[in-house]
Order: sequence, then structure tokens, then C-alpha cells
Amino acid sequence: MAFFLETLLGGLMAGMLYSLVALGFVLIFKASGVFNFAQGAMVLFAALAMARFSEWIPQWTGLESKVLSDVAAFAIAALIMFAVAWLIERLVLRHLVNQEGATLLMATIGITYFLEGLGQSLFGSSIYKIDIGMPKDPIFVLESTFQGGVLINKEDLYAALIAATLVALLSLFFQKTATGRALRAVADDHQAAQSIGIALSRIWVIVWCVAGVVALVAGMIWGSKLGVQFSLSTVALRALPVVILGGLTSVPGAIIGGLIIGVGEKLSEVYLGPYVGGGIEIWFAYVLALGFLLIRPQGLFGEKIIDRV
Amino acid sequence: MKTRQLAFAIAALAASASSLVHTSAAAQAKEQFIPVLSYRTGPYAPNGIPIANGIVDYYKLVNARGGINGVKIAFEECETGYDTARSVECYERLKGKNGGASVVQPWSTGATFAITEKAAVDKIPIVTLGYGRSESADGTVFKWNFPLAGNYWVAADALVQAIGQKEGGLAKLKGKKIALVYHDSPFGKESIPMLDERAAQQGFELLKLPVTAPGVEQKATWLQVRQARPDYVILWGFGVMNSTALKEAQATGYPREKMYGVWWSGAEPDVKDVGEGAKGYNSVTLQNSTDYSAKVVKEILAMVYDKGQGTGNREEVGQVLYLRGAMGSMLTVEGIRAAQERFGKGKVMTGEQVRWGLENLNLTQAKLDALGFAGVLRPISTSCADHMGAYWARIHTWDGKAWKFTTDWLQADEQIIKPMVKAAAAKYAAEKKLTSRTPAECQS
Amino acid sequence: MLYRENGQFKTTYRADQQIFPILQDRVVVLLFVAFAVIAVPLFASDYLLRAILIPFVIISLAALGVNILVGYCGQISLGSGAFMAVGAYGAYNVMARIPGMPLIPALLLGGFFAMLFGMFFGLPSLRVKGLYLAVATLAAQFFADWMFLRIKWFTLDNSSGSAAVSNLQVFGHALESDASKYLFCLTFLIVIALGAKNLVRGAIGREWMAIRDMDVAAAVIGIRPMYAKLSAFAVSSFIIGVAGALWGFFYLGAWEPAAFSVDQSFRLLFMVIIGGLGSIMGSFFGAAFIVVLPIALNQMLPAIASLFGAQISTSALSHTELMVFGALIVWFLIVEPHGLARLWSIGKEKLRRWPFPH
Amino acid sequence: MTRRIGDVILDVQNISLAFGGVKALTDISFNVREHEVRAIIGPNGAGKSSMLNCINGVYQPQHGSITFRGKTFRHMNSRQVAEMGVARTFQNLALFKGMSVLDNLMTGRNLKMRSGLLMQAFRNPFGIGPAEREEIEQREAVERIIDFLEIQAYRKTPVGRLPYGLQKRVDLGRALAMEPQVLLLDEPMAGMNVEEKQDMSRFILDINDEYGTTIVLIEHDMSVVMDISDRVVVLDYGKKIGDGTPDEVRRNENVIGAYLGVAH
Repeated sequence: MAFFLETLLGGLMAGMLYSLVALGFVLIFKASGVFNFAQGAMVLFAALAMARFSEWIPQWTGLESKVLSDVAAFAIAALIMFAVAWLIERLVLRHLVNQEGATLLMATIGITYFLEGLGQSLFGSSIYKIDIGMPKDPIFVLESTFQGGVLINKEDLYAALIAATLVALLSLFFQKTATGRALRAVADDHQAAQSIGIALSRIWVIVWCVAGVVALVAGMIWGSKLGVQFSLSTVALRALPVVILGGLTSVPGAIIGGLIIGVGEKLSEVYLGPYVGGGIEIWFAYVLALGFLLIRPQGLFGEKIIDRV
Repeated sequence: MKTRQLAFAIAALAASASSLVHTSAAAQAKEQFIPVLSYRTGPYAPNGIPIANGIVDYYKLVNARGGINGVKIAFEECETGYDTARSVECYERLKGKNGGASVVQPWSTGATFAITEKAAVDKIPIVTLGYGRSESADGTVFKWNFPLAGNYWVAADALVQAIGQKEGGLAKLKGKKIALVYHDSPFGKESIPMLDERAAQQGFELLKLPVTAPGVEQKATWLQVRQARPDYVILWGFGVMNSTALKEAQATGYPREKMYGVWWSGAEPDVKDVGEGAKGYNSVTLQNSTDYSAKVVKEILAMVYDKGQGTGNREEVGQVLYLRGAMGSMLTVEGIRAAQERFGKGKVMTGEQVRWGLENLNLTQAKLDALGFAGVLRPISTSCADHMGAYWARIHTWDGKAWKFTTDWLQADEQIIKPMVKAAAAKYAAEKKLTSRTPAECQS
Repeated sequence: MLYRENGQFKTTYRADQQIFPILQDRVVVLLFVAFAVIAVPLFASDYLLRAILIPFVIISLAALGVNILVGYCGQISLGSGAFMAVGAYGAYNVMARIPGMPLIPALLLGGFFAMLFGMFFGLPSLRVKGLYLAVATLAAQFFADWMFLRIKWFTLDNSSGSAAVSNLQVFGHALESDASKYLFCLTFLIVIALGAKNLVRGAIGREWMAIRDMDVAAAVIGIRPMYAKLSAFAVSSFIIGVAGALWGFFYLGAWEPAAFSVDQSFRLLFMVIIGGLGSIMGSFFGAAFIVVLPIALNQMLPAIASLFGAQISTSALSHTELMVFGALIVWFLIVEPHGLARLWSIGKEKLRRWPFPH
Repeated sequence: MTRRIGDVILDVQNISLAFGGVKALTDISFNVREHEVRAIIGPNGAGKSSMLNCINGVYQPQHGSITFRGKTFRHMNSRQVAEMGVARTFQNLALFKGMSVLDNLMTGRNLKMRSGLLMQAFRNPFGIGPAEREEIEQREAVERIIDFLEIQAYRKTPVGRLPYGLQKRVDLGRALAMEPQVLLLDEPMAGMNVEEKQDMSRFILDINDEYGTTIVLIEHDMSVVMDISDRVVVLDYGKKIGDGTPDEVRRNENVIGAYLGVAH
């Protein structure tokens, strides 16, 4: 029982982190209809930037305080991501308006290669450290009820909290601000949005910037978990089932989906794995998502498609 | 249009390729060409960079020392990104250059599998330090493969012995539970037969937990570890998987002192960003650990870096993987030297001749001292039947800042490994319809 | 001037619906095939054959398969790597288990297994569409990766779980020289490409395209989406499977599941989109682009750098390679979203009208 | 030749269709007689296209049934409908954009093609083997339609490049290629200029005369409807508000109300 709880909690927290990456996909798809495969590369790029600058800033400025240099590094990384977003809109999306999804998808994969190359040549391809002082050691709860207690991974707990706050902030941003409303308008109908004088290109830049920040936060958290290195870009593959399960266009979908996938894959690995030799969680996550799709082809929260002829 | 485009593409490539061949034909006769397959980018770059630096720096050192009896080493790097197909392309590209490659190190298990099939045809020996096909230690079947200084099974056996020592004798392992957390790939699975064998003999329980490559998400695995509460964990990972495993272990409160890694999980990049968190974590070594004071390191710094020809950054010279790379170069160079002693000093050796050299390698302590490798590795001597040449390993432990040896030399049990190698090699030979070489043929 | 079709009147429908209705096309294509079959093996260098042409031929075959599914039937798939793997391991098992199994049937059987696998993972396409399907097909990819690592039976219970083949021969003649290997693969490519061309210009091809362009209308005129989609999955994964078997047998020689990883799937999808969706030719262009370009870049960049007197390090080189490659992809998509094949046909049009601009 | 109206061929009984809460059709019943030209009219969103989609099996109505040639169905299945000889054109062109005019029409013949996958894969250019022969037979049939619709010049053009009017024709051609007994036309003249409309109505009448094809027609343009149709159904807000000959319908209050927007 205690172990089941641990697995459950572990799954939930892992799921929260997946949602964080998934969120990037959803935001961009919602606003620009682009399935942004570069999300993984963006996570890597942002993390690299932050890791390196938090190293460099003390060297350059002789700044003592760890916190300050981290904050500064975060800010710089964010600015870099803004620049990236702006360039992508300028150099790529602008020239590919109303192309088929597949073409846009490919473009983003092109961007992926570019970012991976650029990131490694600017910041190096060794392994780097982001230390935002996340506690590493576990805590035990309910020791009274269960012998040995229920282990909670503190780092993941904090990570999940950060993720949750970010999501909350984003939904506020979407619901309350004018830009947010514009974004939703664009998401609903490009033409209509344009017709009431919303500049698509501007909106896209904003969305990519937001996605950039999301990538940065994801990169920061995953980076401090795994260490910043090339493999970070592969977390995107873990987040994909989340995206389709939740529905490409739904922010809450990304969250709920993340939790479902997280819990699902952990439970499957722990309880089914041993019978088939283990290592099943990644494909199980996809099969799980597929299962949901067979019931709701547009994902849990995606809009229903009605064929009109 | 299509025909043109393709014709152009092909013509262009043919031209470039052929031109390369020509220049190489004209290349200086007194140069021994050695291709360097490296992975300085991609998921495993953190490990690949120091290795590549070590390899290249040592060749530079050899040339600075005046080459092998005057024969300078010409080398060219080719980036594989640890991708098998790319490695094969690099191999094909370089094998014909500069008068032909005389020896190759794939530095990737996947690539070793693929190149093993080709090198035999091209008559180019393959040197694999602590990776590749374990059974290729049997030189009678694997004429062209040289897993020098130890294969996976040596590592696995040494690990079991080390754990046994800690428990106070292998006998004490009876009834213990050991979890194997391994990289889900041929590399990771190579460990299993040996450990199964030992588990059967020593009567401990072996719990196998695969981690899907690259291994960025291991929560489930470590939950299982926490549930099973094994007495020891053997970590058989590579790249990001190692640091992630250590962090998960920390997060689930599994004592690092009870974790033992293979020699691909026991270098600076694997623990660097875990830092204090990895304190007490042990790993078997491919003989060498970090050694900034080794004579060879000093020489490299003096004769290469001080001349501004260093490949990497100075402070990494002497670290685990760097030294492993240098060791690889050293062994190949010594193979060539041995060949020269037979086929003519100061001559450029062909692949076949180098193969003979590698097969009749005899690195005495004296030679090692002279080369500056005293304390880095033990004497190695290979033979026709034994292409590995050494069954020795040590355990080193991360003290939060650096790797320190914590055991003396452990000798892997030849009585166990040799038969396993023989059997596996025989199986391979049968699949391939190869006939293993008789002692008579060995002399040639 | 040379490229005109005036004076070539079609008197029968048969003449009108042949693969290359225009005489010049027929001639050029035949010449090119002749060049590939006769001249190349004679003159191509060892490196060119082994490291460029053989992979190019095999991968274009795979791309062809992907194009049937993605380009003609409009079902985006990211499971191609898995289909290749099934083909490779399938053929490997058949070869190893059945004594005296001839090579060609073994390869075809590999394709057959891939076909079954593909059809099974094609079933969701009946309900799931577009990008959702694309991601869903990744399930096939990861499942295959896992299956070939975990189920020892597929790798004849050897400890490492890798597969290796050697001394291949057809009709008693050993395929050892690179030229013979190249010709063998090329023959497969030509035969299958012809078959594929026939399919896409025939009834079934029209069904696929109908489903792709407007599935509701297609259903209304009596096309069964189930049959069309699954047949597309079947044909495509068969071809991909054969390609996978060739890749394992003739390029790698020995391989592990990682050789057919998800990257391979992406690369294949790339090829058909860069090359041109719904175009057999496009598959070849795409394969050339993805297979040859990185290698070419990798070899040319140092030369270019040295022009400016710069000495470029290995890592810098491969980073630049990545960047240039990525940039080129984006650039091509911007210049011609419909792929290189479209550029080619535009070129042909221009040539036809030459010397008039329009 | 004088058209003789036969007996009921298609009978729609109490069809109700809803998407979630939205009621698209409520309890619609009407019938179609052989050889007649039957029109369905009504303001936008009256549910005309939804009606056809039910007959085609694109939508599955929640209630009601459809009887075709004496066989009664709860749900129609597109394939069956097509096999029974019901063809259909679409309101906003549902052509296969990526394909040439010829191929679009050829898809209309697919039901008639029998040769299997392998046969097609290894069909050879010398006309030996069934696949090639079949292709040529069907091609001949299609060419007749091409002549009938006067689009010879555009055979090989991708339909995407054709002007709207011609695309409508190709859409009609694709339906004709199925040699249907009942032809459902969804606003065949929407967005056409006068000449095009005249051409189109001519085609429709010719089809009706020459092949004796029963025609069910959705149209906005009253004049056209009144001219060419024998009987008219009027839908409004998914309900049937009128049914009868053009003149009857013209005199029906509800209809006038619906069209002049009188509240009801």
C-alpha cells in the first residue's frame, strides 16, 4: 500500500514535469497551428544558456551571490529565447503561412537541427550543472501508518510546485490580459482574429516567446534533475503522448494528460514490467495515449471534428 | 533535370572521393595512418570528448617523441555522433585514406558489431578497450578483434569480487540480493550472462532492471529498487543514464556506498554534476583511474600542451576517460611497434602486420615505465588465443571531488570467463560458418 | 528545343496512360538506369559504393515505401523505423532458422512480416487522423525497439541481442564485391519502384489519393476507407520492411535495435516531405538530400574553411553540419513546400516552353 | 422523349439528427419517385445538406429509417449506398484536389474495377493482364462523360487549377461516372453566373432525360428550382414545412413566411 502510494506520487510528479514540456507544444499549436517539434531542442538550448551563464557571470563580473547570478542567468536565457522566438517567426513561420501541417512540422524539425547545432557550438556539448538549490534528499511521510513510511522525492515535489505555478500564471495571462484574449481569438479563428485587427505575426512572436519561457523553466527543472546535456532534448519524446492524450489544443489537457501518462507509465513499469522483463514504460505511455485516442480521436479535451460536406 | 541533378551529385562525390584517394597515394610514405572515430557531439558527447582528446593527444605525443622508430603517425578524426550508420560511413571514408588505415578503434559497441563484419574483409584490426564483443577475446575465431585490457565480462566479474570483498569473502554473497540497473541495449545486456553465472555459483539473487536509453527517466526503476531493497546495486549505464541514476538513488535514499558501476559509469562526467550526492559511489576501472601525476600525463602537458597543440583543456588531462583514450592509442602504437620489430623497423606497417603486432603484444612493466604508464595499467601480453591480454581491474570510489582507488588489483576469474568466451565465440563461428584458427595458423 | 512533345500524338488510351508519356522522358530515364546499372559499378570507387550509393539505394527504397503511405494515402507515420526493424529481424530469423533458405525469399518474407506489423499498427488510422496518428504511430516504434531488445528469441538467444549476417549469396553466386551488393539492392529498388508506380497510377492508387484529398467524398463514391488505408499501410510497410532487411544485410552487416531508432523514422518522413509528397521521384530526391548531404557537408566544410585559411575542429565541423543541414531544410521548405519533385516538374515545364518565359 | 414518372424509389421516414444539443433534422419524411427531379429547398442552415448526408451514410441519424428500392435501412452505409447506385455532388466542392480531372472521374469507376493489388502492381504496358485492360475499358467510359460535359481540354489538368464553374462540372462528372440511378445534387449552381447556371441546368435535364436518372436537387435559386423540378420539399430549421409541386409550394404560407422571415 505504502509502495503503491509512492509509485502514484512518483507518477504524478513525473507527469507534472511532462506537462511542463507538453505545455510548450500546446501553446504554439493553439496559436499558430504548428506542431513544434523543436520544443525539445528549445528546452535543451534554454537550459544550456542558463547553465553556462550561471557559470560565466561570476567569472566575468566577480559576482559572489549564487542566487543573483542564477537569476541573472535566467533573465539572460529568457532574453535569448525571446530572440530565438522572434527569429523563428521572422525567418521561418512568416514564409510558411497556411502550409499543410506536415510541412510546418518538418520546418520545426529543421529548426531542431539548427538549434542543436547552435546550442552545442555556442555553449559546448559537455555536461553542465544548473543548481537552483533544489533539495536532493527524500522526505518520509505517514511513517505512523506505514512501516518505512511513504517516500516523497523533495526535488520532484518542488519541481511539480514550480510547474503548477507556471501553469497558473499562464492561465491567468490567457484569461485576464488583453494579449491573452487576442491569443485565444487567434486560436479560435485566424481570419476572424485578423479581421478585427489582431496582427498575427505579433501574436505568433508572443506565443513563441511564452513557449520559450516554458521551455526555459522546463529546461531549468530537468537540467537540475539530469544535468544539462544533449539528452535533455529527448524529454520531448516523453511528452508527446501527453500532448495527444490531452488534445493538441488544450492547456488543461496538457496538465491532466501529463498526470495520466505519468501515473500510467510508472504503475505499468512497476507492476507489469517485472512480468515481461521491464523497460516497457515508454511504449506503454504511447499505447495508453493511443487507447484514449481510440475513444476520443481528438484527445481528451480537443475540439470534436464534424465532417461538413 | 533529375538525371542531371543526380549525375552531378554522384559525379561531384566521385570526384571528391577519388581525389582523396589520389592525394593519399601521393602522401608521405613515412606516415602510419590511423583513423580516429570520435563522438564529440550528440547524447554521449560528455564521455566522447575526453576520450577523443586522450587519443589524439597521445598520437601527438608519439610524434613529438619522434614517432615509432621514426615513423610518424598520421591521424584523421571523423565525427560519428555515436550513431552506427555514421560510424560505418566514417570507417569506409577513412579506411582508404593516406595509404590505408592500419588499425581502427570504433569506441562504440554498436559500431563494433557492424565494423567487425567489414574489417575482416578489409584486413584492418579493430582495437576495442573495454567494450564491443566480449567473445571477441577469443583470437582463434575473431582474428581481427582485440578487446585489449578487458571486456565486459571481466568488468562484471571484478564487480562481483569487489562486492564479495566488501562482504568479507565471496561465500558471504549467498542469499544476498543484487540489483542490476542496465542500459537497455546490447551494451547493457553483455553483463547479464556473466552475472547470471556468478549468481548461480555464489547463490545470490540477481534482479535485472533495464533502463530505456538514453535513460533520462528512471523513477520507476528506482521505485523498484526501493521496493526490493537489494543489498547492492550494479549500475551498467552510459551517458546521461549514470548521473540520472545517481540522483534518483539519492532521491530515493539508496546508499551510494552500495552502488557499483561498470567502467563506463565511473568517470568524471558521470558524477561531475552530482557532486557530493555521489559521494561513496564505487566503480570498476579499466585498470586506470584519474591520475594527474602519471609520467605520460606530465609528458603530454610538456610536449603537447605547452607547445599550444593540446586538443582539449588542460585541466582534463589525466582524467579517467582521457587516460583511457590515451591508453587505447598507446596500445595500438605498441602493436605497431611490435609489428615493426618483426617486419622491419622504421617501415610503415600494413593492417595485417599490425594485426600480428597486436596479437604478439608483450608490454612488460619495464616498457610501461618507459612509456610513462607506470601505475596506470598492468603489464599486458596477448596471444593468438587470447586477444584480451589482461584480466585485471581495480575499484575506485568518488569522494565527492575526485576518484580514488579503494581496492587493490582484482583478477577476474579466468576459469569462468575463458569457457564463456570460448562458447560464445564457437556459437558465433557456427552462425558464420567460420573455422577457428589452429595453433599452426597462429604463427603466420 | 530538345524537350518538346509536339508531333507525339497518342492514338490509343494505352499509349496515353503509360508511365512516361513523353518520348524524351523515356529515353532519359532509360539512359539513367543504364548508367546506374552499367557505368556506376564499373567506375565508382569502393568508398562511393559502400558508403554512399548502397545506403542511398536502400534508403530511397524505404522512402518510397513511406511515400506510399504518407504521400499518396495521407497517413502521416513515424513508425517507419520499426517497420524496417521488423523487416530486418524477420529476414534474419528466416535465414538463420531455416537451413538453406535462399536470400531473396528471405528478404521478401522480412517484408511480409513488416507488412503484418504495419497493418496492425495501421488499424488506429481508421479512427485517428493527422498529427494524432503521427504521434500514435510512435507506439509502433518504441514497441519494436523494446521487443527486439527484450524477446531473446528474435536474436537467437545470443547474450548481446545483436544480429549479424554474412556470406550472402543468390543462385549460388556469392555477393561479396561491393558492386554485386550494389547491383543486388538496385535491382530490388527498380523492380519495387516499377510496381509502386503501377499501383499509384492504377485503381488502388486513386483510392489512396481520394482518401488523402477528401475522405468523406471518397466514401460517398464507394471507396472503403478501411480497405484503402490498410492496403496503403500494407504496401508501404512491406516495402519499408524489405528496405530494412537490405539495410541490415547489405549496409550494416551486423546491427542492434538502435540502428532502427526513432531518428530513422524521422529521417524517412523528412525525405518524403523534402523530396515531395505523392511523387515516386520525390522519394529519390529526398533520400539523396538526407543521406548524401550531411556526408557531403561533412567533407566539404573543411575544404571551404581552409579556403578562408581556417582550421575547423571535428566538433565545430559537426555542429556547423547540423546547423547548415537544418537551415537548408527550412530554406527548401520555404522555397518549395511541395518538395524537390515539384521543383523538378516546374523545371520541366519551363524547359518545354523554352525559350518563352511563360 | 417524354419522361414517365415511376413509383417511389427512395423513401425517407421520420429522420431526426442531432449534434450534441443541436437539432439538425427533426422528424423529416418525404419520398422520391423514379425518373423525377426532386428539389429540396430552404434557407441556410435548414438542414438540407444534413439530409443528403443521412441518405449517403455520412451522418447516422438518431431516429427514422430510409427505404431504397423496397429495402429499409436504419443507418445507411456509404459503400452500400454507392453500390445501390446513388451518386452525389457536393455543396462546396469535395473534389480530389491533388488529382487530374481524368483521375477524379476514374475514381468514379472504381466500384467497377475488380483486379487485385498484385495484378495492378505487375500490370504491364502491353495490355496483357487484366489490370491494364480494365483501365482501358473504364477509361473509354470516362471519356464519354468527358465529351458529354465538354471538358476534353482539361483531362490532364489538376482540378485544383480549374476555375470554379468547371470544378462543379468535374464534380458532376465524377458522380455520373458511377452510372447512378439516383443522383443527389447539393447546390450544383451555387456561385455561378447566368451562363454557367444555364449550362448546368441543361446538363441536369439532359442527364434526367437521356439516362432517366432520378435527381434529388438542393438549390437556392428559386427560379431554377421552379423551372426544372417536378416536386419540391421545403425545410426550415430542420423541420419540413412544405412538400408538393412548385406551384403548391409557391402558395404555401409557411414557405412564404420562412423566406420572407415572418415569425412563426
